[in-house]
This record gives sequence, C-alpha cells and structure tokens, in this order.
Amino acid sequence: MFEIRLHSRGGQGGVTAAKLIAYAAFLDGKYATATPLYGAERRGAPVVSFIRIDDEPIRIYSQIRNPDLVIVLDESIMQLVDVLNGIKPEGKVFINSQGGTEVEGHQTYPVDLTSISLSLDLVLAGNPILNTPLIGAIAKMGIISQDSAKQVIAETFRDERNVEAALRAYEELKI
Amino acid sequence: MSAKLAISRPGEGAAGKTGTWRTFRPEIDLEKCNKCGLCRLYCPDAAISVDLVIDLDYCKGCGICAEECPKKALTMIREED
Amino acid sequence: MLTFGTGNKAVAMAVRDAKPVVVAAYPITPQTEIVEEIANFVTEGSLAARYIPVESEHSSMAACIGAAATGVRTFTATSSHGLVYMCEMMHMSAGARLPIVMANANRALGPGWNIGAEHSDSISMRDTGWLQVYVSTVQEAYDATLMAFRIAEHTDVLLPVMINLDGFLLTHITQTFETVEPGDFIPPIATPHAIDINNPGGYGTLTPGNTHFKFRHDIERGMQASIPVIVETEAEFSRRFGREYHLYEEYRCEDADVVIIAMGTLGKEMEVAVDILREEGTRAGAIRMRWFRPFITPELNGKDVVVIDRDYSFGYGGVLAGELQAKSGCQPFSVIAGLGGQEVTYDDIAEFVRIRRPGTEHWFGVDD
Amino acid sequence: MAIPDEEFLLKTTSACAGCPSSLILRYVTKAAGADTVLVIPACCTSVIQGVYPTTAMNLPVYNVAFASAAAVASGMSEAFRAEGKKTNVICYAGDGGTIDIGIQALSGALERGTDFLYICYDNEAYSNTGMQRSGATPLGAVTTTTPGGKKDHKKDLDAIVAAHNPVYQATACAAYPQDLYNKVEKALSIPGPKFMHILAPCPPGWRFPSEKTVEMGKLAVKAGLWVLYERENGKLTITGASKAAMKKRIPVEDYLSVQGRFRKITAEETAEVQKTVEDTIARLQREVDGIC
Repeated sequence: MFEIRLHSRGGQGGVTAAKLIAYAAFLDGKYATATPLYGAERRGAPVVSFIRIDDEPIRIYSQIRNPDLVIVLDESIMQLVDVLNGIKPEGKVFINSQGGTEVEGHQTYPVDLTSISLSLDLVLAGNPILNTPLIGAIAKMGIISQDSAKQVIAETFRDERNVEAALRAYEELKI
Repeated sequence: MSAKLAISRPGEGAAGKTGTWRTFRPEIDLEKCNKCGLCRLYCPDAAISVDLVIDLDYCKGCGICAEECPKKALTMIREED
Repeated sequence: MLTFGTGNKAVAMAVRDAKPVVVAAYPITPQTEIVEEIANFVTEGSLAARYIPVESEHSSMAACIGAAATGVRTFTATSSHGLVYMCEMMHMSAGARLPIVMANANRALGPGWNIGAEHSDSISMRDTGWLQVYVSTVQEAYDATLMAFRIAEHTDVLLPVMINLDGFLLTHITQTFETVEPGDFIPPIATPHAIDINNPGGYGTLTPGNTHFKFRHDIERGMQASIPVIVETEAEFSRRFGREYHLYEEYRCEDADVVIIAMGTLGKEMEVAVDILREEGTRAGAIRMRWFRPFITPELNGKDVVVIDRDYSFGYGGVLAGELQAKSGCQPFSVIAGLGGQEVTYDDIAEFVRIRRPGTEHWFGVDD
Repeated sequence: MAIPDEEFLLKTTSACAGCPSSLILRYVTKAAGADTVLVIPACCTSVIQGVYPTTAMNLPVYNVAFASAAAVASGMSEAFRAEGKKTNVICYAGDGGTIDIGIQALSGALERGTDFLYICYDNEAYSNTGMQRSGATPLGAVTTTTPGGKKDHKKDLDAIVAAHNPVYQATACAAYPQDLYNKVEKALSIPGPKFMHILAPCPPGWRFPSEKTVEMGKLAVKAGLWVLYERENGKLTITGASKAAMKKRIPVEDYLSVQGRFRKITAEETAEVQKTVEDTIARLQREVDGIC
C-alpha cells in the first residue's frame, strides 16, 4: 500500500487534490481512497487529507501515521505543522516551493506550483489553483499514470489552461 | 391479527348510544315550527334529519336547537329516570 | 457502472436508482452531501421525485409519513441531533408500519459540539421499531440502500429501514464503487394499509389497550419476519449483481480463539488487526455486525470476545457488548472507543485483543 | 352556496354536548366532499372520532403527532399530486397544535407552497387535556394553568400566517355555518397553501351552558372580538355578520361577563381588551380601504 499525506490550507484545494490523485489511481486500475480530515477548518487554516493506493481493497479508515509521501501544498505550513511526523525512513516529500526547499534525510521534490498557476492566471476566488499542476507533478513521480492524470483533468476542469499547468509541473519536476 | 395499523371503519354508534348522556330532551311543537331548519343547521352532532326529526338515540341534549329556534318551537324537557 | 465517490454520494445514487416518489430532508453535517446530490438529481431530471425542503428533521420524517401513508416510496436522510430531533416521528413511522428508508450519518451528540463519528444517535433509536443496518464501505452504502427499499416494502415486513454510515469516516471518504441497474430487483411498492379514498377509515385512531398491544406485537412479528427477508434479499442481490452480503460478516473466524466484534468502519479496519494478530501467533477472527435491529446473535462457540462499542448507554455499558452478552451468554471484553470521531487504528484494535480481560469494560484513551 | 345534505360525521362522535368543533367539522367536511383526507394532530378531534375499530368519521382521517400535522400534510399532498390525484388534504388542528407546538411545521408548509388547507379551530386553550392555557388563550381568562387569569394577550396567529402570503386566508366562526362553508369551498377551489382560523366557543372550557355555543360565537362577532373576513390574493373582504360589527359593536363586557373563565378579569384588563378590539377593527378597516 502506498500512503500519501497531503498538507494544505483551507481554500487551496487540498481536499479536492487528494480526491483527484485517488481518482487517477482508480483509473489506473488500483484501489484508492481519499479522506479529508475534517475539523473546524476554515479558509486559511491548516488542513490534512489522506490518500491510500493499493492493489487490494483498502480496509483502513484511520489516519495515515507513516506516509510514503508527504505533499506540502503550502510551504509556510511547515512552520506550524510537523509535516514529516511519522514519515517512513525512505519516505519522500513534495513541496510547493518557490525557493527549491530541500528536507534533510528525505528525497525532496520542490516545484513552484503557485508560480505556474499565476503565470497562467489560474486563480479561483483569489487563490491560485494548485491541484492541476500537482497532478502533473505526481504523474511525473510515477504514482499515477500520465494517461489517468490527463483524463482526471479533462473530466474535472473545462479550462484548457489546467492541462498546460499540469504539463509545466510535469516538466519542472526533476527526478 | 393481520392488520398493520389500527384503521377504524365508519359506522353509527362509534361512541355508543350518546342519547343516554342527556339530562334534558328536546321536544318539537309542530304547531309553532315553521320548518326553517336552523335547529338542523346548528346541531353539532347531525342528530336532526332533513325532515327535522330528532334522533333521540344519539341526541346529547345540548339544547342548541331550542336556544336557536326563532319560533321557540323547541323546548328542553327533563328526562325521567 | 464502476464509479468513484464518497459514501454520501453512493447513498444518493442508490436513492436515484431506487426511484422514490417523495424525498423530504433537512441538511445536517455530515449528511448534507446526500440531500444536495438528491436535490441535484431532481433538478437535472435524473430522479423524478418530489423533493420537499422541510424546515426541520421532525418535519422531514413527518412529510415522509404523510407521503408513505398514500402508498408511495419515500426517502430521507439525517444525522445526530437531526435524528434525535425526529425521535417522536421515528416511533410514529414504525408504528404506522410505513416502509420509509433513511440514511443516517452516524455522528456524536452535544454538548460539546462534535461532528465526529459515533453510534449513540442511531443506537438511541433502537426501540422504535426501525430496522438498522451498519455499513462499512462506500460500495456497501450503495448496495445496502438499494436493498433497504426491498426489505422495508416487503409485505411480511412493512417496517422502516435505517442505513447507518460513520460520519466523515465513510460519508466523506472517496472510494471505488459500482452502481447497478436495479430493474425489478425492487418490486413496485404495494402498501396494504395505504390511504384509500374509496374505503374511508380512521388511520391510527384511539386504540384501547387490549387491542393496542396486538399492533405492538405485530411490529415484532414484522421484525422477526424481516430476518428471512433480509437473507433472501441479500442472496438475490448476490445472484443479480455479484456482491455477497450476510446478516453479519465473519473474517478468519473458523479456527479463531478470540473474535473482535464491531459495527461500521471499525468493523472493516479490525480485519487488518486480525491479520497482524495472526502474524504474531494469536488465532484471532472478526465479526462485523451489520444488522443491529433485528438483532442477530452470531455463533461464538465459547470463543473469547472483544466488543468495540462506538456508543454508550450511561448507567449500563456498551450497548453492543451488553446485547451480545445477554443474547449469547458470552463474557465480552467491552471496549468503548471512537466516540466523537476519536481516532482508533488497526494497531489500537490489535492492542485491545492483547490486553483483553473478559467480563470487564475498557474506555480507550481513558483507562490506559 | 347550497349546503349538501350528506353528513360525513356519523351519529355520533364522543364530543361534549354542544361541541363547536363537531359543528365546524360538519361544514368543513360537507364543503370538502368525499375526495378528502383530514390530517389531525393531537386535539379534541383525535379523541372524539370513536374508539377502534369504529369511527364516526366517514372519510379518511390520518391521525398524527402533535407538532407534525402540516408537515405530514406536505408529504401527503406532494405524494397525491405526484400520482396525479386532486384529493383535498386538510389539516384540522386545535389552537395549541397550531399556535404553539405546530407553528414551525405550519410555517414551513406555508412557505413551501404546499397545496393544502390548514384549519385551526380555536377554542383558546388545551381543552383536550382539561383546559390549560395556550398561546391562543385571551387576556384575563382563567385556565387550569392560569388560575389567576392569563396576564398575556392572545398570540396574533392571523398576522403570523399573513406574513407567509398564503393564496387564501380566512376567519370563520362555529356560529355562522354558511359563511364557514362558503369559505372552505372557496379555499379548496384554489391550488396552493390555504389557511382558515375558526373560533370554537367551548362550553366546558369557557364555562357557559352547552346550549349557548352558537350564541357565544355570535357575541364574539358582534363585539368585534372575532372578525369574519377572507383575504384572497392580498385583498381583504369582511364577510357576514362582521360587516355590521365593523360599524357598530356591543361592548366586550357583554361577551366576557357571560363566561365563567373571565370571572377574575379586572376592569383594567377589560378596558385593554376593548382597546385591542378597537385597534384591530381600525387596522382591518384601513386594509379594506387600501390605506395599508
């Protein structure tokens, strides 16, 4: 089982991003679940979502304690939340980062999703859309297939710029 | 019992012969009656027929008919034991 | 059709596929998505139902009663405070033998305010005459909702059915599930005591004690008759659509020395705990109770029993543990866990088995 | 409009002798006809139908819990309409079940545009349980829970209902069966939410002899304490005996003094009741004149 923990702020689309990643995995023929951790989150407050991907039906509903991958949609959250808590020794970290932030001891993938969206003017209710470029980046990491990533974006967003955002993130992420 | 819900079916006497409730009984003086029908109109229990005959099996003896009769053709008479 | 969505969405799609004539509902977290989806189906025309946006849960059940009394198929959904607010109408709907189907997103009751999963809301409705089924996957939420209509409307049963799904844990998780074309799986509804304008009657009139108890007894007859109807419905569902369900689900129980018993999502997660315990050399098994009303006593054959209750009856104990003890004579290790959405993992569940003391009660997170 | 001879209340209910509710119900059902379901919450009428297995009501009656009548009617009406049936759905509820515990469901059903007629028969107290005060009990009335006389005014139910803009709204009184019949018949001819508020002078509750039921209703109208009107598409029309009462009224004292429930009313309270009457009449007259 591959377990992903996604950290974001309310309004950044983290909950939707988790669903889209799980949906892409489903399209790849895998079993997948996406779970938002609800509390009294409001716009701007830290939010956590969980994604599980497996070849077998998933029977676990509790939170992910030892993620294989941590996604940080907002770098500034790292000041507030211990995003690496419980991460597996070989666990990887994806950070939406302007300055190429690296995390010690873990393979880190920094991509500036925010700039990609802003350059394409992909803004919804004042927030740059982060989940479409994220899908591109996650596809580059091999967690979901390119075909499924494309299909998910095509089914979910009408605006062609979302495809462009995903492609740019795909290209920017260095393996 | 196969009924799923208590469903009562319509019938006279659902509350018994309410005529036994009476202390006073209405009596019509046909000499005075002008067949205006107000007694029947106002009877809460529909105990007065279209022909203005009072059904004493059910009349509860409220006395509205006598009270409202414009010709004073109805009087309430004490029931005898 | 294979699809991907939340537990709430699965319930809404099952309702769409069951084609009720009237849906009356009031929104409440975490059930809201169910009524939003149904309102969407009605608006876009994929469900030809009357959607009544009532002003309270008391009225949502009342409106379902009014509609079901005319003999049409009805649905509503609620959660937590909404469910206990409609408590009076829960008794009225079952007492009037109306086959209403309702989804309940299990959620804690205040105070303090808590929107996490807990079974205290539905458990407190156990004596109303409603059938209660607890589901543990998005697929099961869809399947159980479809089956609920067939079970409720069966003329041997004629009792309302509540599908319970854990708030957030199941209502908001996104999983793969398959929808079906029900066809004639749910026969046309034929309520024998529906209002008949041509045969006037006083429905639910004043009923003296020496008759009233006969109607009460008939509710219990319907409850008992529901057991073969459930078995038959689940078998027919499996024949037609390929997915198997039973009154309760056993996991690795054959040679088990100890079984864990729970309902809802914990009843699925505990399978992982069983695998862990087996690897350690403990012969563990699991029984996921699906139907809480009618209560079906599983075969325990002298095994050690660990019961996890996501509920509590104050002054008494865990309700599932107590009922299992009363019905089977077992001496369970009664664990109270997961109230208010308290996080309970498969590791925690495995630990309950390791520390078990039959005949005692353990509050997870309190007694540690 | 000629009142049909057919009776839907068979001889007889177990209502008290001189019961105004029975009298009202006779004409409500005559106007509604056989294709009607009455939805009845807890009230005198849920009891007086008779005891299972026989009922005095010769049309379908659905008995429901106290607070739920309007919501049950909502579901019933939607189900009938969905099936293409025109069956009248009439809630027949007391003042407690309407003004107090049932007002939320009533408000919701009116707001949703439910196609039904809601009738509140108002005997100004919880009579079924032995005369406890309700929100409809008037100032100065003694009830078992206002043993010193009620210190608060009657709730203005009609103003609350009017705020929902129902397609048809009317008042009526047990003492004027023809007026009542006409209004029920008219209400049922209009689709959408309809409301009627009917005064029901209750002999045991109001403490007057059973033969005075009709007389008491007439006094209420003559004193202007109860105004007969209908409001259709927002247009108010004063009807029947109230036309005269709008111009000339008997003093409220003539009405209060003949009822045992007002035995403790003070002179100040009587003056206040009189003032309320004058204010209400003036307000209704302004509406008739199109001033407000």
